[in-house]
Amino acid sequence: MARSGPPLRLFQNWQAKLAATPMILTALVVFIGCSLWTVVYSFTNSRLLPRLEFVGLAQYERLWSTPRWQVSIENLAVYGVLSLILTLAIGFLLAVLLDQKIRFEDGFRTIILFPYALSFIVTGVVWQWILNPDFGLQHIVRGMGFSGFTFDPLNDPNLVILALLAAGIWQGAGLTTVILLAGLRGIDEDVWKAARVDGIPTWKTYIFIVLPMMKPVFATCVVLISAGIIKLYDLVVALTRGGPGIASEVPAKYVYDYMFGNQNLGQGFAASTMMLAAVLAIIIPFALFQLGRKRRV
Amino acid sequence: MAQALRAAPATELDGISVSIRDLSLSYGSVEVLGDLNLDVKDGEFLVLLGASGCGKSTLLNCIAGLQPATEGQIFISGQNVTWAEPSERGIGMVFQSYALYPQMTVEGNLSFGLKNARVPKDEIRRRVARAADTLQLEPLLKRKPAALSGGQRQRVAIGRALVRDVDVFLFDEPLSNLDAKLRAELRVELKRLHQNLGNTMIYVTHDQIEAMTLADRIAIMRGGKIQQLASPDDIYRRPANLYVAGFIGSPPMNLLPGRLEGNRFTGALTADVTGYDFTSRPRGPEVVLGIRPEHVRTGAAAEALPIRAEALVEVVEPMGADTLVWAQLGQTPFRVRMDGESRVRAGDRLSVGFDPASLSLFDAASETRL
Amino acid sequence: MAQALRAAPATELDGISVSIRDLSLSYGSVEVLGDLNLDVKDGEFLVLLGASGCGKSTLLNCIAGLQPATEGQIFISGQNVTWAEPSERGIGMVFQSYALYPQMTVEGNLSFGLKNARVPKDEIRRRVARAADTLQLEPLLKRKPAALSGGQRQRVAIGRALVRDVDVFLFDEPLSNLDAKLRAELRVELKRLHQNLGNTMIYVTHDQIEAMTLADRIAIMRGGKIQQLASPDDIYRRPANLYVAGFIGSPPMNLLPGRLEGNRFTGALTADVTGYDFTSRPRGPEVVLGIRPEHVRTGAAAEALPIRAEALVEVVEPMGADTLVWAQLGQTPFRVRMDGESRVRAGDRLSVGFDPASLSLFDAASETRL
Amino acid sequence: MSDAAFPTRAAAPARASAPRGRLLDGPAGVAPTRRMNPKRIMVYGGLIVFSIYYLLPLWVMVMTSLKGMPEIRMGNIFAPPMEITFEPWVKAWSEACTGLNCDGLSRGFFNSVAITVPATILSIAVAAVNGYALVNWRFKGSEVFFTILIFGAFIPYQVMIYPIVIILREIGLMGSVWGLVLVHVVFGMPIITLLFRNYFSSLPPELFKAARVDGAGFWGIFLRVLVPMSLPIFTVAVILQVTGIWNDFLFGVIYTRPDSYPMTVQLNNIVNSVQGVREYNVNMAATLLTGLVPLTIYFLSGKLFVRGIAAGAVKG
Amino acid sequence: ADLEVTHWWTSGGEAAAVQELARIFTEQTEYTWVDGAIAGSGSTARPIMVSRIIGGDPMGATQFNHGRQAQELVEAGLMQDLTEVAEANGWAEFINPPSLLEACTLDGRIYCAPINIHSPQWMWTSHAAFEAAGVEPATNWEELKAAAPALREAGILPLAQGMQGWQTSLLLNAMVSGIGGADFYLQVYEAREEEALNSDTMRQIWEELAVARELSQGGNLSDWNMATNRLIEGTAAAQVMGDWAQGEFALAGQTAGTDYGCNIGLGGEPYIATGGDAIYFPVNSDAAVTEAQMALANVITGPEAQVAFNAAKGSLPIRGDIDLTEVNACTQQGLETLAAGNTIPSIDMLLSSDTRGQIEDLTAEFFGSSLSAEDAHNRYVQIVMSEM
Ligand SMILES: Nc1ncnc2c1ncn2[C@@H]1O[C@H](COP(=O)(O)OP(=O)(O)OP(=O)(O)O)[C@@H](O)[C@H]1O
Ligand SMILES: Nc1ncnc2c1ncn2[C@@H]1O[C@H](COP(=O)(O)OP(=O)(O)OP(=O)(O)O)[C@@H](O)[C@H]1O
Ligand SMILES: [Mg+2]
Ligand SMILES: [Mg+2]
Repeated sequence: MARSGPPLRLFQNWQAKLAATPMILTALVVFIGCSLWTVVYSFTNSRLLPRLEFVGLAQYERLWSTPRWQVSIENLAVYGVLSLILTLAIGFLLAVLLDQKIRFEDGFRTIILFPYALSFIVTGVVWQWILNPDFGLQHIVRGMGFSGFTFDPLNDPNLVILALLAAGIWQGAGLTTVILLAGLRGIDEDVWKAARVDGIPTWKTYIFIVLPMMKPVFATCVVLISAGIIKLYDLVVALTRGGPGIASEVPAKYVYDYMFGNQNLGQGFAASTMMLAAVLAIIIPFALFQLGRKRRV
Repeated sequence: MAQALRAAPATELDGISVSIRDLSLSYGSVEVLGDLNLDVKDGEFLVLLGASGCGKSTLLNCIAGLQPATEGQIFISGQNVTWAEPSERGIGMVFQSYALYPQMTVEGNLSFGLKNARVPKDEIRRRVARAADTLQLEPLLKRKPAALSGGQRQRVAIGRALVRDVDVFLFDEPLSNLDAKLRAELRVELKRLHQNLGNTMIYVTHDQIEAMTLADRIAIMRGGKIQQLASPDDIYRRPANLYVAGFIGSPPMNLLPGRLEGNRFTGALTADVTGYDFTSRPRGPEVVLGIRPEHVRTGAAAEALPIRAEALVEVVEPMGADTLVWAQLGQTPFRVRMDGESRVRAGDRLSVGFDPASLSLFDAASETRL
Repeated sequence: MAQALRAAPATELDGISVSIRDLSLSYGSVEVLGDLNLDVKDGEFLVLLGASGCGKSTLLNCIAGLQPATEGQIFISGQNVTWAEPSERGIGMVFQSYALYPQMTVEGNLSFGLKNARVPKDEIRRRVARAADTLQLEPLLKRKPAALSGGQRQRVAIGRALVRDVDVFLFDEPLSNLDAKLRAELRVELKRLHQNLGNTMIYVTHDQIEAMTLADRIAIMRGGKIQQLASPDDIYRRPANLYVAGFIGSPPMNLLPGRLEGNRFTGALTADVTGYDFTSRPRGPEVVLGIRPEHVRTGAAAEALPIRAEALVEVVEPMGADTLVWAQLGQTPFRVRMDGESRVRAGDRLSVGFDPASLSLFDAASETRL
Repeated sequence: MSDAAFPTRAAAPARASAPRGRLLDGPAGVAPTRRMNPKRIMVYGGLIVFSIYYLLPLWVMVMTSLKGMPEIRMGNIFAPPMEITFEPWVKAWSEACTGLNCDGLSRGFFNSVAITVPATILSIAVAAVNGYALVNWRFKGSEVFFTILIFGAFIPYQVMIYPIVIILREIGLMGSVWGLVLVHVVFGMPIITLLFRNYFSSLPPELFKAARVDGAGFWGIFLRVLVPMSLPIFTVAVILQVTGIWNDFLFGVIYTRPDSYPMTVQLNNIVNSVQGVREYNVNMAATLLTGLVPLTIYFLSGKLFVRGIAAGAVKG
Repeated sequence: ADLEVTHWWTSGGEAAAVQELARIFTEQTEYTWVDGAIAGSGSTARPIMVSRIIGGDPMGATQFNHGRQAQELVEAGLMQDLTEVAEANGWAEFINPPSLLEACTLDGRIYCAPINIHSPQWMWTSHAAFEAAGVEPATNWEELKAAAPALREAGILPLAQGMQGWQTSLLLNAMVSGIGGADFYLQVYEAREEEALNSDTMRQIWEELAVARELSQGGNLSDWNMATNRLIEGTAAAQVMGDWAQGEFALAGQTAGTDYGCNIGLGGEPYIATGGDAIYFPVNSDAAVTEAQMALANVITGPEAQVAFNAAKGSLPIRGDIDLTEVNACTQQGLETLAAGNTIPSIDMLLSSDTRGQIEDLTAEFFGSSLSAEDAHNRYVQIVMSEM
C-alpha cells in the first residue's frame, strides 16, 4: 500500500492548491495585477483609453497641485479621523449600554444594526431628505418657533462633513457595536468580579481594564472601518455629490471623475496610486504590529 | 440599612469570622443553594468541596457579595454584610482564571484597588512591598501578566487579595488551571501562607487532595446543601453518609450492600462487626458496609484480622509508591491498595482482611452513617 | 528515495509493530523531534510520557501520518508508511478533545471511516455493533455527541478507532479532559480493553499515574528526545538520569547534592552507600543522591537502617491514605511520605532513615545514573 | 457587572417564625433595589436616544412614502400622514420612469434576485473553501496569498474598475450577469475568506485529524465534517454577501447592461430622474422597497448574525 | 433586431423627446428601440458607456456630446463608420451649421449622427417673479443685477443656479461669449491666447461671476431642473442654462414670452454654441444590429424626428431645411441666430474633457466658497493654458 518514496513537492496537497486557485488568481491577477497595471499607467498620459506613452511624474505633479485633490485628501483625513473615533466611541458606548443585562436587548440591537443592511445610496437619499433645509430638520425646528435656526450642512461647506458623518455613522456604527459587544461578552467574567472586589467603579473598570483587554477586537473594528473610509464614495455621491462646490470631495470620487468623467485615465490612475500608497502606509504598520504580537505570544 | 441593625449580638458571633444564616439562592425556579447555614471560625481554613455544579462557586460569590442571595443573611467579622458591596466586606478573592488586569504590570495589579480606595501613596508602596515580599514577587513587579508563568500569575492574584489587608480570603479553585506539579507546590505555599497570616480562608475546590491537605475543616456540598462539615480526618474516617463515603478517597471506599442482623453482616462477605462504634442503630436490616482500599490488608497480614475473605484479581495498577488492585469479591467489584513492592498479577486469588474499627456502616434507606 | 530502502529486512521487524528510524522534525529552524528511534513490540502498551511541549503529540502525529516528518522513516506492521495517508496506515487514533463529529449521531461517528473506505453496509453494521457492545454504547447509538457525558464521548472516540479493525491504536491524552474519578475508571477500562484486544497501543500522557498504571513500557521524552525507555518499575526504581528522577513520582524524589568519596557520601547528610548497585563509577566526586519520599522510614523504623538523619518538619499534608511531610534536612528541602495514621506536626524533629538499596546516585556533571 | 435589576423574588419580609433562634434583625435576602435607579435610567435613556437617532430616518422614510406630494410640501417630515396613500409605493414599484422605461423598480427587483442568488452562493462557496484550505491544508505560500487578499480588501474599487473591464472583455464575460457574479465573487472574497478562516481555525484541529484518520479526503472533510458545523458563520457570510451584493451600485451599473440592471441602479435612476418637482414620496417608497430584502434578512436573523460575528470576527 | 440606445436624457422634457424619437424609429423601421437611460447626468452615464464599449459589450447606439468626448474611441476603431449612410442621404447638404458634421468627422470619415444643437448661453427669466418684485423682467445681465435688490426684498432669489460644476462653468462660458463676444470666446478657448486670457475682459468676467455667486446665494440648488422649477414657481427670477430648460417650461405648460423670457448670451452678444448631442454607433459583430444602427442614423437626421425631438426637448434641429414656424418665440430666436450664422463651436469641441472638467471643478469651488475672483481667474488661466 505504501507509496514509492516521497511525492513530488508540487503535488503535495494538490487538492488544496487546486481548490485555492480562485483565491490565488484573485490575489495575483486582480489585486496585484490590477494594482500594478494601474501604477504603471499612472506614469502615462492615457486619456480616454489606456496607452503606454510615459510622461514620468507629470500626472503626480499635476495631482498635487490640484486644489480639488488637496481638498479631497483633507476631507478624507478629517472624515476618516472623526468617523473612526466617533464610530468606535459610539460603538463602544452602545455596546456597553447593551451589555447591561437590559430588557429588549435584541430589539435595541436590531435597531442599531439595521442601517447596515441599507446601501449608501439609500442612506444618502434619506439623509439628504432629513437635512433638506426646506423640509427637514431646519424646517421643523423653525416651525417650533426658532425662526432664526439655521442648520443646513448640505449647503454649508464648513458643515458638510457633519452631514457625511451623521449618515456614515448612522449606517456603520451598528456593526462596530455588535463586534464590540461580542468582544465584551468574551471577557472573563472573573475580571469583573475581581474589579468589584477591588472596589473599582463600573466606569473605571470599563475604561482601565476592559477597554485595554479588547485591543484585538478594536483592531478588527479599525480594519473594517478604515477599509470603508478609504473607499468612501457612494455616500458622497448620494448625499452631496461633492458639494457644495468641492467642499465634500473625496479621493475616490476624484479618481472616478477623472478616469471617466474627465477622460484623463492617467490622472485618475495617479490619484488611485496615491490612495494605494496610503493604504499600504496604514496596512503595513498594522500587519507588522500583528506579526509582532503573534511572535510575542 | 440602619446602622443599629447591622451588628449582631456579640456573644453569638464570638470567634466566628464568617457566618451564613439560612442562605437560599434561586435562579428563576432553580434552587441552587437551599437554606444553608455555615459558621467559619476566625483563622480557620475552610474548604468547600463538591462535584461540579453543586453550588460551591455560587456560595463563595454570595459571601463575596458578587451574587445577591435570594434569602438569608451573611455576617463577616460580626457585621451583617448581606447588602454590602463586595469591596466593603473585608474580603479578598482569588479566581481560577487568575483574572489579572492584563495591561497593568504586576505592581499595577496589586495597587489598583488601593489607589481606587484613595489609600495614601506611601501606604500603598508599603503594602505592595510587603505582599511582594511574602509571595516572592519582587523581581516580577514590573512585568505584565502575559510575561508570567501560570504559578506566578496565581501568586499575583493572591497578592492582590493580600494587599487589601482583609480578614477573609476567598479562593475559587485557584489551582485548577495549573499542572499537577505546580499545583502540588503552590498547595504547600498556600498552606504556609495560611500558617503565617492566620486569616480566615474559604477555599473552593473539587480536588480532594487539595481539600484534604489544606483544610482545617471541609464542607462537602451536594446540590446546594452541605452534606458534612468536619475535619479532613473525620470526613475520611467517618463519612456522614454514602455520598461522602463515595466521594472522598481515590479510589473511593469499597461499598458492599448487605444485611445486618445483630452484629453479623452478610453480603459479598460475612463479617462480625463487633467493635464497630455505632452512633445509631439501623432502622431496617438493609445496610451498606464500607471499607477503604487502603485499610484492606492482604496476604499474611490479613490472616490475623477478624474479617477475612478471598478476592479475584482483575486488573493491577502499579503506581510507583503503591499498587492498586481491582478485584472481584463474589460479584462485587472490590479495590485494594497495596504496597508498591507487592507483586500481584491479574487472575491471582488474593486473601484480604480488615479490622471492624476501620470500616463504616450505613443505613441503606437513609444512606446515613450508623 | 531508492526503492531498496523501503522494506526493512523481514527479520529485523519480526514482532515489531511500529518502528521509527532516525525520525527528525523541525518547524522552520526549531527542531521538535531529533533523530528519534523507537521500536514498539506487537501487542505492547507503550506510553509516551513527558512535560508539556516535549514533542509527544508531534511524534504521535508523525506515526499517524498527520504530520510529515522532515527526515527518517516509519514502519507499521512491517510496511514502510513514511509517506502513506493516515487512513492507509492501519492505525486508529483517539484525541484528548474527543474530536467527535458533532453533527453526526454516535452511530454516524462510528461508521464514518468505514463509509469512506467503502466497506459494505452489512459489514459496517456488524462492526459498529461489535464496537458498541465492547464499549457498552448500544443505548447511545442514536444520540448526538452533545447529548453525551465526557466519559461517554471518550468511549465513542475509542469506538471510532475500534471499528476500523486496525493493528495500532494511538491515544493522545485521551483522559485528560475528564475529572479525576472518571479518569480512574476509564483508565481501568482501557487497561481491560488492551488485555482483551491485544493490539499495539501507543499512548501519550503527561500524567504519571496513567503512565505507571497502563504501560508495558514507558518512553520518557524531553525536548524531542527519549530519555529513558523501560518498564514502569525500572523507571520508578532506576531512573536513568536526574531528569527522569525528578520527573517521575509525586512528590518527586528527594535529590541531595554532595560528594562521593569511595562509598562515603557527604552532603546534607552523611551516608555509607555500600550495598548500592553501581552501573558505572562517577567521573568526578560531585554526585547527587536521590531517595524517594516513600522509601524514607521514620521514627522507630528508621533506627534499624544504615543511613539515618534528623529532619525538621515544616508542613504536613494529610492526604487520607497517607501523609506528606515537607521537611528540611539541614538547608535542603526533604519530603517524606508517611502512613495516613501518623501524627506529625509542623516544627517536630523527625528522625529519618533509608536503605542504600532503595536510593539512586547520579553523576552531577553528566546527570546520568551511576 | 450590574446587579440583577429585576429580582425574581422580592425581598422577603422578616419571616414569622424564627427557626433555630437565628438573628432576624438586620438586612436579609436580596437588597431592595428600586426598579429604576439612576443608573438604569441612564442606560435606558442612552439607548432610547440612540434608538431615536437610528429610527428617525426610517420613520421619516415610511411616513414620507405614505404622503401625497401636497402634504409633503406643506408639512413636517416627521409628522405621520394625515391621509395615507399607497400611490407612491405603486408608482415606485411599477410606474416610475427612467427614460422610456416606466416599470419602476419591479424589473430591477428580479434582476437583483438573479444576480444576488448565484453571486452569494458562489462567493461563499469559494471563500469557504479558501478558508478551509488556509486553515487545514496549508501549502507553501498560502499565507502570502491570503495576506494579499486581505490587502485587497482595502484597495479602492476605482483602482480596479478599468483593468477588470479589460479582464472581463478578455474572458468574454463583460456585460453578462456572470461577469457581475464573478466581480462579486472576487470582491467579496477577502472579508468572507477571513471570516471562514477565523472560524475554521477556532474549530479543534483534532476534528480534522480524526477525519483524515477516518480516510475522508479533501472534499469529504469539508463537506461532511466542517460544513455541517459551520452554520453560524455561513449565516454571517450569507447576510453580509446578500446585503453587499444587493446594495451594490458601482459594479451593477458598470458591468451589466440596462436590461439586467439591479434594483439599486433603478433606484438611482428613479431618484435622479427628476421630472419637475422631486417626488420625495416616490423616492422614499423606492428606497424602502430597495432596502426591503436586506432589511428583512437582518430582522429575521439578527441573533444568528450576532452569534456568527462573535465566532468569526472577534478573534482577529 | 433590438437596438439598445443608452443616453442620459431622463429629465421630464428630455424623456418626452426620447419618447418621440423611439416612436418614430419604431414606426419607420422594423427594429425595436431598447431604452437604456442612465439617470444622473453625462458624468454619471459616460463612464458606464465607455466601459461597456471598451469592455467589448457595446450597446447599439449611444449618446455623447459631440466633439472630443468620443474621439479616442473613434481613433481606436470602436465606432461604426457612417460615411456611407451620410453620403447616401446627403447629410452634408442639410446639416447646418456644417461644423456639426465636422465634429463627427475624423480623417474624412463620419462617425456620428448629430441629433440636436444645444446652446447653453441662455438666460431664462420668470415673469411672475419680476412681477412680484414690481420690476420689469430683466433682458440682460446688467438689468438682472440692477433688479436684484428689489427681488431680494420680495423674497425672490435673483439667480437660480445649480451648484454643480457643469452648471456653474456653463454660466462662466455664457459670460465669455455673451460679455466677451464671439471673437473673444474663440481667442480664449480655441486659440487659447494668453493675452486674451489675461485681459481685462476676462478679469471682468470673473468679477461678474462673483456677482452671480452673490445673486445665487441662498438658492441651495443642485440639479438644474430644480432651479428651472424655481423659475416656474416664480420664486426665483433668472437662471442661466441651456436651451433644454425650455423643455421644463413646456412641460409645466408655460409659454415663452408671456410666462418666461429668454435672452441669448445673457442678453449681450447673441451667439450660440453649436454643440449638442450626437449619436454614436459602436462597432458591433452582429450584422442585424449594424443594419439597425444605420437605420437609426438615418431616422435621427430625418426631418420628422428632428422636428418632434427638438420641439419636445427645446433644442434646435440640425437641419437648415425644415420649417419650424410652429416653434415658440424662444426657439425662434435661436433659429434666427443660427440662420444669421452667429454660431461658435461648443466648448466640448474646443476643449478636452479633462480641461473642461478642471474648469468645472474650479467654478464649483468658486461658487461653493469665498474664493476671490482674482485667484480664481489666475487658476483658470493656468487650466486653459495647460490644454494639450
Ligand atoms: N446565571 C445562572 N443562571 C442559572 N443557573 C446558574 C447560573 N449560574 C450557575 N447556575 C447553576 O447553578 C449551579 C451551581 O453553579 P456553581 O457555579 O456554583 O457550581 P460549582 O460548584 O462552582 O461548579 P464548578 O465546580 O463546575 O465550578 C449549577 O447547576 C449551574 O448550572
Ligand atoms: N505548528 C507548529 N509550529 C511551530 N512549533 C510547533 C508547532 N506545533 C507544535 N510546535 C512546537 O513543538 C513542540 C512540541 O509540541 P507537541 O504538541 O508535540 O508537545 P506535547 O508534548 O504534545 O505537549 P502537550 O503535553 O502540551 O500536548 C512545542 O514546543 C511546540 O511549541
Ligand atoms: Mg465553580
Ligand atoms: Mg500534546
